[in-house]
Amino acid sequence: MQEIKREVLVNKAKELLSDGTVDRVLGWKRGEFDYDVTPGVFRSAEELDSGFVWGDFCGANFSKYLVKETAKGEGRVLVFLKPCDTYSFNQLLTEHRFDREKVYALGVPCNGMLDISRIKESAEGIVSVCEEDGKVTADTLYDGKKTFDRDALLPDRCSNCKSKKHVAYDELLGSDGEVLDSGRFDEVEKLEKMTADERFAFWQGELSRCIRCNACRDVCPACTCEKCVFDNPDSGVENKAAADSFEEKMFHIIRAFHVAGRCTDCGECSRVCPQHIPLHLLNRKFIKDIDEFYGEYQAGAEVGSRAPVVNYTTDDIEPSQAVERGEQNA
Amino acid sequence: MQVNEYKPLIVAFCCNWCSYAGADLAGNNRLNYPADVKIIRVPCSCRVNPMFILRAFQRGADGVIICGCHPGDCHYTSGNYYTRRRMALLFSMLDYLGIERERTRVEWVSAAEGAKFAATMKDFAEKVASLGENKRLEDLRCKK
Amino acid sequence: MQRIGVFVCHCGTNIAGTVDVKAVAEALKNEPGVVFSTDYQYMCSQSGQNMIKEAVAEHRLTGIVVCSCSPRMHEATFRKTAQAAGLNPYMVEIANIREQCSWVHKDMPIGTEKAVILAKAAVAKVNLNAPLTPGESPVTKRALVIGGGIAGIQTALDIADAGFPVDIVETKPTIGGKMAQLDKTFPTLDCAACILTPKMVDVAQNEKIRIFSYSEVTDVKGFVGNFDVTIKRKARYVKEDVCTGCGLCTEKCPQKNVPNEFNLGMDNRRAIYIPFAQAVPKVATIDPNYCTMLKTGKCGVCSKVCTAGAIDYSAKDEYIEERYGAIVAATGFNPISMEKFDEFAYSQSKDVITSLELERLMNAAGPTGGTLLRPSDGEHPHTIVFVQCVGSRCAACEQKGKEYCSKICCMYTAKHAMLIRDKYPDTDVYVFYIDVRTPGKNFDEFYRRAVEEYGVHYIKGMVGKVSPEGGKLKVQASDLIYGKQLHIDADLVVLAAAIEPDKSARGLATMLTASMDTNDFFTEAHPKLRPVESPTAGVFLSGTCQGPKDIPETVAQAGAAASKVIGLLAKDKLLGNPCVAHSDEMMCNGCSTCEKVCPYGAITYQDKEFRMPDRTTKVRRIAVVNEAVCQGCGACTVACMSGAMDLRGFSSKQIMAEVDAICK
Amino acid sequence: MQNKKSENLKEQVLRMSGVNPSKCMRCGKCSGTCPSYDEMEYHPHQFVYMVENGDIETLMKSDSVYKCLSCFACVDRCPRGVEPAKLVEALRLCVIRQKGKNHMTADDIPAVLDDEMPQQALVSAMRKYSK
Repeated sequence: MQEIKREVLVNKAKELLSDGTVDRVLGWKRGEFDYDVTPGVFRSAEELDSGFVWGDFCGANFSKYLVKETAKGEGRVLVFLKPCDTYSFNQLLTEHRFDREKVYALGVPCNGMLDISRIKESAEGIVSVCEEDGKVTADTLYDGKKTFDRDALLPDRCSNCKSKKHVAYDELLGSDGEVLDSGRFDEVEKLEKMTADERFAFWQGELSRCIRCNACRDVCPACTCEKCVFDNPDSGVENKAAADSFEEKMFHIIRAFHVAGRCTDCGECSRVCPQHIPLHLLNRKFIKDIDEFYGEYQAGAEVGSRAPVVNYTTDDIEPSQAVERGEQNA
Repeated sequence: MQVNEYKPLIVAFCCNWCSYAGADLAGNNRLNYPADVKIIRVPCSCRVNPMFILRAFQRGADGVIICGCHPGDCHYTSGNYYTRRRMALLFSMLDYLGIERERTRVEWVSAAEGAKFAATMKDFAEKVASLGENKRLEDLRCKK
Repeated sequence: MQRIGVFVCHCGTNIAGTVDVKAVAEALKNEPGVVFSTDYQYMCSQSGQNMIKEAVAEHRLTGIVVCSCSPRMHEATFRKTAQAAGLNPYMVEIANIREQCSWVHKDMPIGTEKAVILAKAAVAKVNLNAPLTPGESPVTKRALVIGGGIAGIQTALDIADAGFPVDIVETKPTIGGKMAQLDKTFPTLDCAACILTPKMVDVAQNEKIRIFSYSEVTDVKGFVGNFDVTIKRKARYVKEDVCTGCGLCTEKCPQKNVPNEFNLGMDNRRAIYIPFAQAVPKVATIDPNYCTMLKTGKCGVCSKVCTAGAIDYSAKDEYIEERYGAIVAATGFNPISMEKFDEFAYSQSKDVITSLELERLMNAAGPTGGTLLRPSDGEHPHTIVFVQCVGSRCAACEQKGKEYCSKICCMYTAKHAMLIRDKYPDTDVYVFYIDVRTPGKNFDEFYRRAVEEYGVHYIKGMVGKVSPEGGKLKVQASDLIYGKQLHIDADLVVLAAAIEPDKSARGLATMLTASMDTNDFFTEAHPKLRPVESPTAGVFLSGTCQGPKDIPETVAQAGAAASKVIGLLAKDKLLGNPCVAHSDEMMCNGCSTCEKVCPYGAITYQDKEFRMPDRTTKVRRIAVVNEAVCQGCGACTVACMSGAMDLRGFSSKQIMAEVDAICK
Repeated sequence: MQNKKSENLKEQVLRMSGVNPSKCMRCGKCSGTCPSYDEMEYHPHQFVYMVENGDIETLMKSDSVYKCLSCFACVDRCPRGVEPAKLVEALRLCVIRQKGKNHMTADDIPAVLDDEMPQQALVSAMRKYSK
């Protein structure tokens, strides 16, 4: 259950719509099923009442939508931002990707959004999902009622939530949280401790399942290029479907490299990946390396901060040492 | 010499001001190093894009080495500092994906270090040859 | 598709010796885009270049690949040839099949195979070349000389003589450098001050030259023709334009025991001082580490005594920004430290001195007023031993000595020996040498005069040990020709210390992006053909900062550096480097990642209107590269995620084409 | 003047000592600093020169090889890092490795003994002078 109720969000949205501060609201609405929540735009109170959804499946990060929304040149848009979304909000602002005046940001506290694929692993044909005091029960067609412990359904990004603190908002609904020190690098360390062959086998297994649907790129708030190198025939690396295992690796290595130092670890890429490839482990590896080699850095913590990849000191470590560093825990 | 002695294919990106001049000096001094190393001249080591490195591996290279000026000597003041950070992260990621470490390398060679250039190339070629063919980053369609 | 001509050079036997040039030309014939492929004895010769011109006309070539020596040697030659043949000079690529192929691979088949691959890579690159025209950048008609020794002075005078304004930045309170500390100079034995001070006065009186003494360069930005330099004028606590240099304050100052670095600490000076009488600018300077007024606020004698009222205790360091077209490094040298040479007991006995300290002892303005006395007891020395090559030609360990020969010690030791024997005939002078190196005009005759006319004992052999005992210095040395071990009781031992570049040179080199060798001497663009230029355009080298040399060579090189500077400043505009970055408007996100990595600040942003497909206009923020400022390093092209930023002449597609050609 | 025998003798000395005599620039500092220069028939700079020229037998016959006190002053002060003392050590090994050729045997000691002789000198002598 989310700490803040749906009515609070809807009333606030209606209020801002009516007094003209905003002319449209970016919120969540019901997709195919209850748990299938997708972003939607609401322009009037009626639409809000009928369509607006707020619950345990509102995982979408709206920051990236603002790039296109604010370019539409209409009035201001109201957007609900969970704590981890606010970091992407700031990172996009640092890169001048949207006009801050065109946005009215409402900070919404969040205590973790559920990962439906974890329910689907053991329950077929889910009809509805409801929750009382920490227990989630899914009513299904074939397997009857299945109850789960809420924490077991949290995706990695929420169980290892890095910060409940809102770093950007015009107005905050509910209380602000704190930056948490989460075990988000444990998984990366586990991989690093494997031998090279094991790591190669692990990633070969994972990446070979990639169908290059580009969902991870299209949802990533750091991937907002006008034209991506992989779509641009002139770039020399242009490819649609990966015709060889090399191209799968190439796509994911280059994408991770392009967002290195800019990725706020919001976990959207893993959330939307239809093949459930743990893409966040790639980005986290870069974040872990950057923290270790060049000092703690959280992308999007404040607007205008200089990412480590576009910075240097005269006594950085040598690339050979960077790899040896892996030796200790390999 | 064995009949089908495996010969590694090595691409070396050399920065125009220091390491390319170091390579020339190695030539002037007639210092021998394996012919498998082919040099591409770039204005500065910071011009080398990770895409070029992966492209070389895709096309069948077995080792890629990036040579630049010693930190502090860069003709463009800060070029090699950026190379150092980019390649530190890239090499760490490649290692994370299980690619052999000795296939990629960054080396600082000044225009006066012809001997060091030849020795580095010889050492790198031997290490790559000992690893054998690049199986983990190869594109089967580009196989010779 | 381009129409490319491939020209494979034999370079006599340099290439043809280990690469089958005919086979290379043959192999390139059926490369895509190649319409003409031939080989010739010497492509860089006049006839070779004519061959290119004819081929361009005959085969209507649009691109040229020359497989020859390094592009650093003849790229310019073949670009001019292409231009003469009516082609854009940047449609030429060089395959380096000499330094990086024929000279380093002895075996013919391997060398040939590699040459073919390198040639194919060059062809692949030319296929994607586009005609480029170099941009122009203005030239600031003002030169900066860093270092005020004889090198800096001579360079500045020659530049000013050509009518260009020059600024000299000198860290010490006066210009003059090491030469001002010398007594006489070889080989003519005329007094250093007599030939130096007139030049210093010329500098002072020349209205084209500005002297920033007691100052240092703290930051250099920009590039040839447009260097933005920040100069820090250290607080002198004396107003330069008011002080008349009368020296009254230097007599009255109560703080008497400050080690005088001009006399290498052999005597003392006051807290407010003028280094030597002929100092230029003749202005006092207060030493903040010793002046009681500045440290405790209780004194102020100099301001009371000063009739001109030039003292200003509240002075602060001042920073000046200035723009220059050319910079000359003339940072000079220092003798190396003698601490590590315990075998000569330099730190145990005051009577073991370096040659520079001997110069001060023999100098009339020196601590002993010119009479040679032992620093320990002020007695007249009867037996003097000179030890050559102390720290020079020493490859044992870097911390102790230098591997190179310092070049000037043999001559100045002969000078010292001759002067001492001439002034004090009763002294015995021994010089222990490995070999005496006195090349050049009148040098060896000078050394022979020391031996034959003045009876200096030159002994081939090295001093093994000097042990101070009872006021005397027991020198133990080997005499290789006599085959004896000599034991001499000397009154004075003079070490001919090796010389090394000034410590400030390393920091300056980083600021100027000029490169240095392992001994911290500036690296010249080419040791034989361009000795006074640094590889960085617009930066020139004058004097010992480039390597050990004596005063005649320094003055000659200073004049050479000045002529290069004049050649540069005489131009109104400079042809820039056309291989600069440019951004593709349609793909640029305006995310200013590239701006952060640009070392020259060549990238700015503007909001531009774009017509979108649905007939609406949209304002987008895009990057704009100032092509006159960009130097073409390429850092931005990799920082740019979408690949909007690309480098002309080294575009991503071209480099990938080379990679493909190599790996095929 | 280099015949087959002296050729491999020289090669043996160089391998044992690890010294490269061609680095010597003939400055004579080793002899200049050698405390027992006067007792020696051939001096440190001559050791290096003679080994370089392969004239090993004369050195092995001469007594000066045993005059070296191994004080290593020459090694410490040689500007080219030639390490003459190591050559002396190698020459001594060549001498005692010959059949039956000990510079001094145990029973010669009492004759030479005097009470000020430090114990250490005796031990090092025995180590250096006999198999």
